[in-house]
Amino acid sequence: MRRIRVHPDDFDIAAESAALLAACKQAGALASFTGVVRSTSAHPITALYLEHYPGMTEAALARIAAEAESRFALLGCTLIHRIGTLEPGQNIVLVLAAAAHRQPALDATGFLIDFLKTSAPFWKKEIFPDGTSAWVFPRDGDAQAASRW
Amino acid sequence: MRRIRVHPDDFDIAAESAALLAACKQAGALASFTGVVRSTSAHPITALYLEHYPGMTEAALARIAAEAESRFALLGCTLIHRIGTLEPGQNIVLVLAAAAHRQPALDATGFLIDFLKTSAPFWKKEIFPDGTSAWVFPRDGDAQAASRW
Amino acid sequence: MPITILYFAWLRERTGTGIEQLVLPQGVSTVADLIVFLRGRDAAHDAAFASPLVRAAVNQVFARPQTPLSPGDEVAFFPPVTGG
Amino acid sequence: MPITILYFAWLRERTGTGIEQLVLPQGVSTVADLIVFLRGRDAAHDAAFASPLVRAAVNQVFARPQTPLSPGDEVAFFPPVTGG
Repeated sequence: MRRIRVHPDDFDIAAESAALLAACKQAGALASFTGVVRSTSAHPITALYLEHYPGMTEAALARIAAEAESRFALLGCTLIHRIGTLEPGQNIVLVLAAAAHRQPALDATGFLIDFLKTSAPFWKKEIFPDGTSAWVFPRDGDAQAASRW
Repeated sequence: MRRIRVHPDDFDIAAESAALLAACKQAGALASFTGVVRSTSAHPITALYLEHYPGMTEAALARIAAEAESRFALLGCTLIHRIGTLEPGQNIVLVLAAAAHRQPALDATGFLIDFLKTSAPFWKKEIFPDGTSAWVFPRDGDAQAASRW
Repeated sequence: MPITILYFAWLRERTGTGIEQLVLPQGVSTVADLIVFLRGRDAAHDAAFASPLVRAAVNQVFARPQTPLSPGDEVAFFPPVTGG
Repeated sequence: MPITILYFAWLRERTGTGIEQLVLPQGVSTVADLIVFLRGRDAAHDAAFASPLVRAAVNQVFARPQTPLSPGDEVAFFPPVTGG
């Protein structure tokens, strides 16, 4: 059971959790990761613009999900990534992983978000309070996090 | 921000996620673990009965949350555990952890569920299709999982 | 000294007791002493405490056999926890 | 040979192009060759591809400089990805 979606609309983690569990009757564990637009006093932004490569994105997410399925005792997973202009506090990405027991669900969730960040063609641009903007530069830690697996 | 609850009623992961994020304005990452009543063809059950030690449970969960706050760069966490009689597919436990970035949120979620399983006074009894029942025996892996931290 | 004793899960079922208040005789001053005392009370308690899996808490904190008891303590007996 | 080229993020902004279809001259047979060819077309492309951060995909799979090109390929250029 693999659910992959890329769209501007928000997602409902309760509805997505229920849908994944309904499709994975033997699941005893569901882990999730939600990424949220962050604006801090040290680095204030008014919006985040998310662009992607239609077609390649879905293929890349399917490859990442297949890799997680091959590595962990997963019953199913959900990957949802929003695109377009988002405001601070809004959801960006949802990863859900269902398994019989907690460790594969937790491990797969970490794996999926690490690889999504390094292997799926999304690009973020930050819009600042003065109206200027800048494309986000990858964090060094992202490649390191993905290389652990 | 620490939200701890023990009650028979179900929880809504979307409402809990929104409440935690609303209280953690600097959060960029929210991780969760949901435990679900599991019935399999190899080990069918009709219900799970959950008993706890009122008072000590809340104190134990507060200690576990405080330990997670001291170990990880957590902005907040939520621990909800249901008690009473639950059916297969129903939620048992919810752990939410909010942080600025993904790694502390994911690590704290794993830590919280591992310690909840070994350090909070809950007991599970399985009810079988023939009407008999048996108290659940701890899995060896649970103490091992908690000892990793 | 007066104490309150709570039993959970199969300790509650096997002793047939959820909560009781007792006045302990002289010499019963630790969790281990209390278990010996309780086992001597009746066959149900003796059978319940025969398991090596019995765990205890004193005043809602996990305790060991040598944990000392004080007047007014709340002592709980239960099997290994299985939440989550 | 005919190919389609896509540009994303600041590659799109700096080249002023989102998508274009080109017929490549003889000798342009790898991703690296294509970058050299594109940089020679105008100052905007030259500036965009001057960054060491340019990444590429061929037919929606991440590619390397030496990845060969075939007629009808879809080639994309973009900065390092920053999703999630």
